[in-house]
Amino acid sequence: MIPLEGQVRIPSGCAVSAMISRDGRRMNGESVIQSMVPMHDRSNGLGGGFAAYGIYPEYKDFYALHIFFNDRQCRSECMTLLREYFEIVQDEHIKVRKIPQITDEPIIRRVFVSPMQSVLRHLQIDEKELVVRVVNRINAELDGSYVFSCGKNMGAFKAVGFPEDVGRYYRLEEYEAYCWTAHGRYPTNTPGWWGGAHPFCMLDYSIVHNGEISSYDANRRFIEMYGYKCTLQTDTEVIAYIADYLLRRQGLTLEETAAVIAAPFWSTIDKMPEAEKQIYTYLRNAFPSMLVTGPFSIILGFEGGLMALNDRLKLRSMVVGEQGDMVYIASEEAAIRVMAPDIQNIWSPAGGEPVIVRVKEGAF
Amino acid sequence: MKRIYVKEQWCLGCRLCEYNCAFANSGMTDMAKALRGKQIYPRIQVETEANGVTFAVSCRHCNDPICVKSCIAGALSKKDGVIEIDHEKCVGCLTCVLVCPYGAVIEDGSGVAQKCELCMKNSCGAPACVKGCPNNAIVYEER
Amino acid sequence: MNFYPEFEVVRNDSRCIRCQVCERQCANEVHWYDEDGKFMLADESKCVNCQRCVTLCPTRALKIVKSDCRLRENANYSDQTIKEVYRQAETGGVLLSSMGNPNPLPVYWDKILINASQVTNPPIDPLREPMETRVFLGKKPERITRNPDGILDTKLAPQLTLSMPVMFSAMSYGSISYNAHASLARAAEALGIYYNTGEGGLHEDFYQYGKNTIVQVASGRFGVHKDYLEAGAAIEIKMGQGAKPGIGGHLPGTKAVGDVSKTRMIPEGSDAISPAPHHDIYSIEDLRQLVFSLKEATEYRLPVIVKVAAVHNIAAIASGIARSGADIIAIDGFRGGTGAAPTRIRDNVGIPIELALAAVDKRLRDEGIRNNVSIVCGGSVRSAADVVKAIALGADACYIATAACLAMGCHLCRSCHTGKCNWGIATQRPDLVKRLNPDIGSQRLINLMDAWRHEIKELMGGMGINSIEALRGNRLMLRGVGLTEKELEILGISHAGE
Amino acid sequence: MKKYVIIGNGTAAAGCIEGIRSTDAEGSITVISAEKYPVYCRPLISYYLEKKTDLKRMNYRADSFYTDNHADVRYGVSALAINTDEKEISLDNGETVPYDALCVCTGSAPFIPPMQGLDTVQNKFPFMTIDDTLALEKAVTPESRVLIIGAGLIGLKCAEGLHGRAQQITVCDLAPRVLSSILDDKCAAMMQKHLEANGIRFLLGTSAKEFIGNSAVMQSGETVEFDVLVLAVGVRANTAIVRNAGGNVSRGILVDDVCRTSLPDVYAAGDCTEYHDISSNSVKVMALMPNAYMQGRTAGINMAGGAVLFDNAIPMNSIGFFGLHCHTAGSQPEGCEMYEESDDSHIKRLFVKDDRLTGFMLLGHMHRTGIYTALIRNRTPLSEVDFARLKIEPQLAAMGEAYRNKVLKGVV
Repeated sequence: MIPLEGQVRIPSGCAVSAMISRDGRRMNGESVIQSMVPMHDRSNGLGGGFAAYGIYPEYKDFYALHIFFNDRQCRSECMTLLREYFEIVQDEHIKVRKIPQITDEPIIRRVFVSPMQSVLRHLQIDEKELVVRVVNRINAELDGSYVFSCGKNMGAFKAVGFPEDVGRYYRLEEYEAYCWTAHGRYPTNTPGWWGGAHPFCMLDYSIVHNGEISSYDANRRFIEMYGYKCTLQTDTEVIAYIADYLLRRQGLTLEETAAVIAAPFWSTIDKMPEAEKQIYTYLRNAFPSMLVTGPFSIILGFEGGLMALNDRLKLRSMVVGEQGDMVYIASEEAAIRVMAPDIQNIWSPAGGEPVIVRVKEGAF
Repeated sequence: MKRIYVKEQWCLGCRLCEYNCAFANSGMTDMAKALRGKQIYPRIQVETEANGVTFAVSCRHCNDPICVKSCIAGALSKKDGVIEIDHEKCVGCLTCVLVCPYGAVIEDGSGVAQKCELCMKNSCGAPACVKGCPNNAIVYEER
Repeated sequence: MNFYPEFEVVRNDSRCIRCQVCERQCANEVHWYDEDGKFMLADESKCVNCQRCVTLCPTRALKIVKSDCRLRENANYSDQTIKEVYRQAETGGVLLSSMGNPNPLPVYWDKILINASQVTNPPIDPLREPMETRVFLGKKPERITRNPDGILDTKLAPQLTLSMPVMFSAMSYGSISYNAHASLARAAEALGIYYNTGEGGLHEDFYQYGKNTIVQVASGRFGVHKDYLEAGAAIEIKMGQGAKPGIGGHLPGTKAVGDVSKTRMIPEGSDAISPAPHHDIYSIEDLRQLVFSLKEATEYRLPVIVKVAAVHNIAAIASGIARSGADIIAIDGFRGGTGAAPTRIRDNVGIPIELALAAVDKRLRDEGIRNNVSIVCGGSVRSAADVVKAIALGADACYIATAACLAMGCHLCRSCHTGKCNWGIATQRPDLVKRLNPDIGSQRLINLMDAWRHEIKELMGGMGINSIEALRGNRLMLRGVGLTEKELEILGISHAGE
Repeated sequence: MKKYVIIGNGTAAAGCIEGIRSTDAEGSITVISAEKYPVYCRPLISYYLEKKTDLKRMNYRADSFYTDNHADVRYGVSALAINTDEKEISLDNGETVPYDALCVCTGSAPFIPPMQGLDTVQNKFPFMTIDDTLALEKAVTPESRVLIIGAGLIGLKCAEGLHGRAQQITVCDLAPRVLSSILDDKCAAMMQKHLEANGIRFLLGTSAKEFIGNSAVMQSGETVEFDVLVLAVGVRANTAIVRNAGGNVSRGILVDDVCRTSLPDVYAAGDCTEYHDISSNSVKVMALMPNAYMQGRTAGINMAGGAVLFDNAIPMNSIGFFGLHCHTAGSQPEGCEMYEESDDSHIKRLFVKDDRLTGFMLLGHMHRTGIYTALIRNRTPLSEVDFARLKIEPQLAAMGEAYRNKVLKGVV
């Protein structure tokens, strides 16, 4: 019997793609869906997905939970739990387009919630922490319910299938986002599961990832000390938790986070000017278990921007293109050329060198 | 030039150097065959101090070698820093033995003088005593 | 009662050239030359099979073989067991032995296999790509802090920086020789790692290696004074030792000679007896007090290591230590070596380091305090593969001593307690001590560590890991073979094929 | 360019050439060689007879020695006189050779005391040179009875060399023992016994009173019949050329510790000289090959403007007969103490005075004796070494750590 996701570690190869407008212009999903077409062979039909930022301006103050339910029973269990902690602002179907390429879909719901102040006071935590805890609990404990997106004014859309079909299925051409990330999956150890597709999200962080990290269990066993449960046993999941831990819980900057996850080699650090050297040495010394090794290219989306990062040896391809206020990132240049046929400025960032793109303050 | 020096601090007095020397200069390929049942006349000799300190002595390859000056046959000469003995010319008068202040020229058991030639003339390639010393008490180096 | 000797000296007379090197080199006076017969003789009853003569015999005329003269076979009462009974019947004494437990108890390292990358991610070639083995030991910050200008405050609790995750563990000056210490100190300095003074103080000649020295404070407090504490890079409180958990140490007066007695600050010739417990530590809170008094004494400049033997409730003990203010926990498994230990204790007390390490790492993670301390494991780490497995199980670094002794020439004859080490390691006899030239000893240690570092890099590269921290606790890289469910559970690894 | 002239072509001359060239690569060197052979060492002639060497191997230096050193050798001519005013020497072929610096290396010549009837002896030979040796070799047949006058170094080496070539060898000497100049009674007796065991016959304390053809009438009255007579009574330093030029001469040409004679720019070296023996603190002729070379070299360096001293000369001899070796060095001054050990095959006698080793005689066991020689030469105070151990065996281990460190840890 082939084990289900979450029971075994699942390595996978993949395709990633992203586009972002620094001016905060909102664009529909057509272009990013198209960008996955030339990278069709980087996926195997066992998972595709997108994350979109700025898509719920009217609900921007609420956490948008995207949830898969196996059945109504699961849904009602889950909703009961949610009501213990949140006001339910809106609870709706995510509209989909039935196409033959996507089948066996679960119940897919979108729930806008607002944390109850009394709960926050009682637990002495902030609202983000509450969202994390509740989502972790649902995903770990409620069989048949899976929250796959829980940020504000953003959302993930994913399914078993090729990414271009998934995009079509979710009618992404109808959403407008200032930042899109996309993912096509080529897992080698799973029959494919909707929840296991990328992006992997936590709050407004979303991760699409191409690679198979060799540090997985070191990262996992470490991050689990801090309340995270790596239920999916995927690289994406653990990287997302690390990013959440470093960015949100430790308050590191994106650059500092990149310096932990894809730390410069000692040989590089040792040659840095003293002040810089101290910081990089500190980061590697203080967070050694969050160094990620093995091949990866990730795109970390967050409210107001994204960060693309390659492993320190650049064992996976990733190219970046820039045109006007737009920045494009993809596993292959071909994908960028679909999004921006006339683009001139295309480069391949070095291993471990983060590409951070921020939308103009106030534009999102 | 490189010479053999002894570090008495590390000399164990095991005398392996003497046997390695005798073997290296025996012209044979098997040590047991070369030395078994034979009196050896090594060109390096281990001495023992009254307090137990041991050290090996071999030719110092002096800058101003009195053995060369004293050889009646012109058999001893210094070439490229190495004091060599030409066994063809040596008549066995042992004047060199009489003059060497370090006792480093010795008779080979058959009446002919012999001395350390840094294993340059045998198949060893590098001084056998140095190679075989188990405790680096004999070194071959520039000083 | 007389026994036929345990070993036989086999001399190939057709190869013996009567050079008498064997005779000169045997401190046990096994060999001698018979002037009349012009041959070599041997008293095999004195032979401990240290192989010194075999190694130095220039014609390979010698070998030492185990005698096949045996008592009647008995699977229950082995030859060894019966002879021990005889010996005790004769002497009424506790049996003494040295080095590590030689019994055929499970070696878990050998039942753990390491992963390698194939297809889905690439192995990394350490000859072509950087492969990092630098390790920091010490407490990690719970929270980062920033200076008013927003720049990261990079101040950390005191750390040890290792070029590779291996250190030389505690062997006291006294139990081993001056030259052995010199070799270890010099090698540690050259390698950018640390060696450990053990409970014998620090010879004044070795203060110069202070930045690569861990100074130990053990129950006898021998050689401990302010300068000593301040001389090292870290202080280790020795609570126990894998080879003899639950008991103290005993350096016989015959070894407490000259500089040894001076360094230990005890009268010459007097037995140095370390008590079983620290008499100021009868509980975990007492340990905390000692940790902090040592930190106070050294102005919080140095990390404090607490070394404990791997015993049954090691996980709970480690948890206590991790909360005691200690920066590093050193766990010593039951196969660890010693200069002298009661045989029964060496062979029967304590648990394997692999299980102890796995249990401790898991416990500290479960409690969320793994970052409070680094874990160093010792007690028979024999190779680079053992190191890699230990790191993957969760250790930050390994302590090695037996392997270091082997590098310096030890042949594991397990006779250290006699003080007549023919290899110049576990002895204070000047004629024997000089047999270990630190030029050679340190170089061999450096070579060994270089070799292990290369191997660690190869193994890491195979796994697609290019920095040692990504290996630490990465148990997915391990699989067990021939282990029970329970053993796998404790080790936290899957069985091969899973 | 300086003009160097060397009279003589023995080892002192060779030393002089090498000494000059170590200091001055330019100057011209002229060597006046009475003998027709390139430099060889005279003691080798007995080894020639023994066939331990041959004329080719007897060459002291390589064939290219003179050309390598740019030395012009005039073979077969002798110097007659030194003209110190003109700074030139005159040769027996009528030439004169100018010099800036001159070294007299004239060596020694056999001393033959007047003996009645010597002129009636057909086959009589001195034993000094190659030519003497070749002539002697030709004269001796397996049937020859050889009488050697003189049981000193030359006579006995000659006896050893002829051993096996002649039917009978008899050695006579006026002295009551063999090797009287270097050995005392006890050592001489052992050596004599060994020589006798090898077939050499001795008539000691007596010499030939008169020769009548092939028979010698000894002072003891005995008559010795012989076919070949070798005259090895002794040698005399060849000093005439210096004496005639007004230089100071005693039994040898007097030289100082840079080998200068009393004549300006005239040096002398080798067997023709007389110089200071530090072991006895006296001036004497020490006709010894090692000293000759060292003097020659010293002279050469000083002639060429260098400055080295040869100020630690001692008499010493290494000699052996039929496998029994003998090493002697230094002297036995009045009132010295003797340390002795001996058995059937060896004798060791060490002479000590004023906390110094002044001399030794060793027979039989020649192991590392140079360590003793150095003690004499360096005038090492015995209180600073472990002489009790040194007496038993020459060894650096008894010389103290400081000395050992100096000679074994550094360049010497």
